[in-house]
Amino acid sequence: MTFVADALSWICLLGGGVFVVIGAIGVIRMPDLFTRLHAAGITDTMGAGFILVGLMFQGGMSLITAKLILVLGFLWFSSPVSTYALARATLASGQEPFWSEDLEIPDTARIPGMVYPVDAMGEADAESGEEEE
Amino acid sequence: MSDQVILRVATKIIVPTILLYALYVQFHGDFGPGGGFQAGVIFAAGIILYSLVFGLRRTQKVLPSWVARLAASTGVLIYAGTGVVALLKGGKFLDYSVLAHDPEHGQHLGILFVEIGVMITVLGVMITIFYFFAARGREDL
Amino acid sequence: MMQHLPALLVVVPLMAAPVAAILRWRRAAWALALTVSWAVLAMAILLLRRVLNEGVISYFLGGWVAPIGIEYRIDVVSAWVLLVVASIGAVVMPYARASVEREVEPQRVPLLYSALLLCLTGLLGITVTGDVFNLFVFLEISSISAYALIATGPDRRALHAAYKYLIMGSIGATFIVIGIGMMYVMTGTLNMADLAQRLPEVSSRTVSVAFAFLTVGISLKLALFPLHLWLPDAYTFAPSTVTAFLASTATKVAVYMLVRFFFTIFGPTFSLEVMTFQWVLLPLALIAILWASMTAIYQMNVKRLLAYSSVAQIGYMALGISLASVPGLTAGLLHLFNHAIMKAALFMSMGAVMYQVGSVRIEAMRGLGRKMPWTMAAFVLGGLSLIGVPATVGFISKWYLVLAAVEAGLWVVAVLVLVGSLLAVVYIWRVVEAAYFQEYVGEFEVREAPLSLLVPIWALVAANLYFGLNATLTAGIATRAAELLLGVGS
Amino acid sequence: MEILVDFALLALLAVTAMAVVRVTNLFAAVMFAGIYSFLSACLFTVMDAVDVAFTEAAVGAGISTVLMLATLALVGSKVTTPQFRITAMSTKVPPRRPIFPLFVVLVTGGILVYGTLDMPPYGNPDDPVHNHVAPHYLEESGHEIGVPNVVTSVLASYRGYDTMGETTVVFTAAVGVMILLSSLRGRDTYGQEAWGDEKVQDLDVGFVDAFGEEMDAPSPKVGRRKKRKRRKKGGRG
Amino acid sequence: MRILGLYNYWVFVFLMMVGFYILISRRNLVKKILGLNIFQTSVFIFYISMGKIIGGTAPILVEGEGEVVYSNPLPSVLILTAIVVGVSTTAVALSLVVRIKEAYGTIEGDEITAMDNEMPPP
Repeated sequence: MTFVADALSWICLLGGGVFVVIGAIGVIRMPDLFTRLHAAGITDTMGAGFILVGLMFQGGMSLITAKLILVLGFLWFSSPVSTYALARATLASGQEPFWSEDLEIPDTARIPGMVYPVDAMGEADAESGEEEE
Repeated sequence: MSDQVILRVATKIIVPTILLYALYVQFHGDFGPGGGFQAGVIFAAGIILYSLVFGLRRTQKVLPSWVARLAASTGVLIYAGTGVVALLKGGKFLDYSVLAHDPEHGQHLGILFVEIGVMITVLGVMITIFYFFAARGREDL
Repeated sequence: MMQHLPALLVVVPLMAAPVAAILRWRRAAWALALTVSWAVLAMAILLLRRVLNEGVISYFLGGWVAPIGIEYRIDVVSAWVLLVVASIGAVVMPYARASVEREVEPQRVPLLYSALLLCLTGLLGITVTGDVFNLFVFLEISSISAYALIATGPDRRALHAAYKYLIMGSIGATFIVIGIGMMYVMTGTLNMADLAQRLPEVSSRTVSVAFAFLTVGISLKLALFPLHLWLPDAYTFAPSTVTAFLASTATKVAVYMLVRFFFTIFGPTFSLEVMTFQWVLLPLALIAILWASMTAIYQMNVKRLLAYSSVAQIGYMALGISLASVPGLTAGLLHLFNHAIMKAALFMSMGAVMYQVGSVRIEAMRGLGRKMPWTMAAFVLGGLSLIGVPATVGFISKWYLVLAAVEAGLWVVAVLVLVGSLLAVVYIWRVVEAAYFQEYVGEFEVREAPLSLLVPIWALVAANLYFGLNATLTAGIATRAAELLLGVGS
Repeated sequence: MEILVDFALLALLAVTAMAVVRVTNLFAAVMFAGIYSFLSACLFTVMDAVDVAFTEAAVGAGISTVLMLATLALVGSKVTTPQFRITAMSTKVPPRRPIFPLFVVLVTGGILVYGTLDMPPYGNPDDPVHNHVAPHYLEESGHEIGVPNVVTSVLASYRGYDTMGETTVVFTAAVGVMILLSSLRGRDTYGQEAWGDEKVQDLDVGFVDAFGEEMDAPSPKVGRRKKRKRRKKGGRG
Repeated sequence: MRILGLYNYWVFVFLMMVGFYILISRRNLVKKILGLNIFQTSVFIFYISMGKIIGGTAPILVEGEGEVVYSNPLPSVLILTAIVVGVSTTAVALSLVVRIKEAYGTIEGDEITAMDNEMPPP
């Protein structure tokens, strides 16, 4: 039983590690902030999630596991919210997603009173939105 | 930023959790890591989060600036007051052993009061400092 | 209650500070600060009497015996410095009300009194404590409140001066922490007496480095010659009350720290024979005296002039310490008291000029000798003391200093001390010349400063003259303190 | 195993510190400083100082960073190297090579390394640090104080006076910030007359409302408005 | 072996000096404060490393588990205090920076010095 738990725990830990590395590579390789956020999201949810589950196997049925579950819940709750806030702040600061010619911002997601350069952009100068930062 | 539904709902759920956690840290300090200082900082962080999302004006309705200032002063007075009480009861300054019938119980009581004093000061100070920084940039607040 | 005096001395101003901070009414905050500062003075006098009669007082905070807990340890040296700090605090507070109302924005005034009380707390705490880390904590209380106090000055340059002081002071504090850490890693204790006992056994390169870091850190706080750069700006742009208070207490307490670390903790043998610090301190002190006095001559702002003169006077104290003999150390400790009362009187009379005229530039002094006779007379008497004219306290400390130098066979040093006095004549004369030998040219009618400013100034001037004529009390205590530090006699 | 974690953290710390030196954008520098604090908190955990780790994570990476960001929101986070400056004053400032600071740092670092040569090796239980005062705390606090966390019992009882000093330092910081930021906004008092008497008199509102709103709001506008409102209610006390 | 036991300290010295270098070489006021923070944090790491015993655990007493080696609690206590002192200094320094920005319009130390020198003396 302990062997199984240990094996499972190590699989989870290593899997979590792999996800963290993938996230890190993504953050470096992706072209702009929004795609990077997408890559970074995987470290928060999958990476940290797997690592915490792996640690729960190590902890067994104890108070530690209960605390880890709380941590996991808190992480899954707060990290998407912070990602969302970050993306929105970036959008509000005037930075646009990479492939802006395909983007249509739905009315519900618009910040009232803000001017979106995408709206003004015609087909001709849509290419100019494609800039590395 | 208060028109953002996701942030608002998330904050409403997270802030009470943070405040509860601060109290847990405060009273669990005897058995694990934690104590008045950390608890005060976490409590202040909760309030700061609330004011980042809902704005300073609404936060100050919940926790007015003068309350924070008063808290900052009160905490120091509680701490030093514990010492003075010990002194009046015949011990040295901050000697908690004389606070209760047996020394160990007295020490527990003393540490409890002292940690509460630290927490109140720290949360008051951190919130005050944040209020002053945040209000500096605004003309309307 | 008597046995709890060491703790109460620090705790009373500490508890008054938060109360002053929440008071709305400026006068109430002032009244509180005044009461507390006088109570502190009374306690300091009682403590000094007790120390003189009974010897070292030891107080274990929290009832934990040192080195397990924190100890308050008051010997003659700390009681002496305690008296200096407490008496300056007691004189500055009544002066503060009028001066602060003129120079500081009204909504900040209660906070300013709170910060003054905190600064007082910190300085007293440094002086009485027998634990090196506790010393650091109280050092930071006094420093942080001093930064804020300096920044309340009316000129915008006060902000920059406070920032520079903050950076220098924090470097100093961090160096002190490193030094304390290295002492701790070698001995495992933080108690001063315990350290003094255990350090000789582990004397090594680490202890030498700890000594070096502590010296540099304290010198930054002390504004010893090459590290004094923050001082002139800070003292020039701070409100007059704050300048008077800090100039006559903060650097004095830093001198006390230096003495405490050199002689009590590391011990004269280590400091003098292993580290030979006197050959570093002596040239620096001499350069400080000569260079700062000469710079003072070229200043057009009297507060700045006095600030440079402070750097020079710190040089005198450092010189006395570096001679490391009983007369030398006596001179240093005596000058600590004497300089405090004369510099406070000088800065406070400049504060009175600021109150009535609104400027302390030398041009603004023109004709003030007749317009503000009492203020300027106090300034002249303080200045004479700074020069070291007989019948003032300045003479007494210079006398001991020259004696000590001659005794050590350092004739050059004795001559240079006298040269420093001559330079002081020049810079004081510039102010006197403007005040008494030129006509008042301003447009406004200038009156004498109000009594609430004059009485504290003249109290200090009277002390100046009294202890200049009758030095048996002060010199006696200073000699006892010096003997205690060097471990000879009594 | 532990030593590997140690190495990794130390390397990350060094890299982060160098990043703070190199980065020119203040916002990025603040973020790196926050990361530095967080990494050092991890290192504290490895070194068994959990309380310190907790505090460092909450303070260094939390509150400090928040305050820094609040400051940057007020002062801007533009590039700091002289050649990119745009203010009129920059032409008057001669460029300076950081030779002297480098020299000071090298000397200080050299002295420190020299000082470590005689220090007892890391983590050895025979060091004097572990054998003089600390054993008393570990052995006696169980029955003298009865709190399992020795750090808490030392902090709050054995060295409780230090902690009182610490609380006072925090309070001092609040007083300092209030003094500095309660001044009226943007007022450059240089060249102005000292405060006139009538202004001083005006703010002498009664003793009873000791915690009025006027002091809460650092900006002058609200204060005046609220005060008027209170006067209307007749609540001057 | 003796030298190997000290490598930790040297890394801490390096970190301290990086912070110290930022503190004294940069002219941006906020950057200086960041340097001060890094300097102080490195000193804290140095302190904590003094209290560590290899193979020890955190000093939280456990009932009845035989012989447990605890690391030294005293450096932790000292550093808890020092961290608080550090954040207090930072807060005051930052509020000074805010005021300086309002009064001078810049936060570059050398520009402020130049402006100071241009102003008529007080």
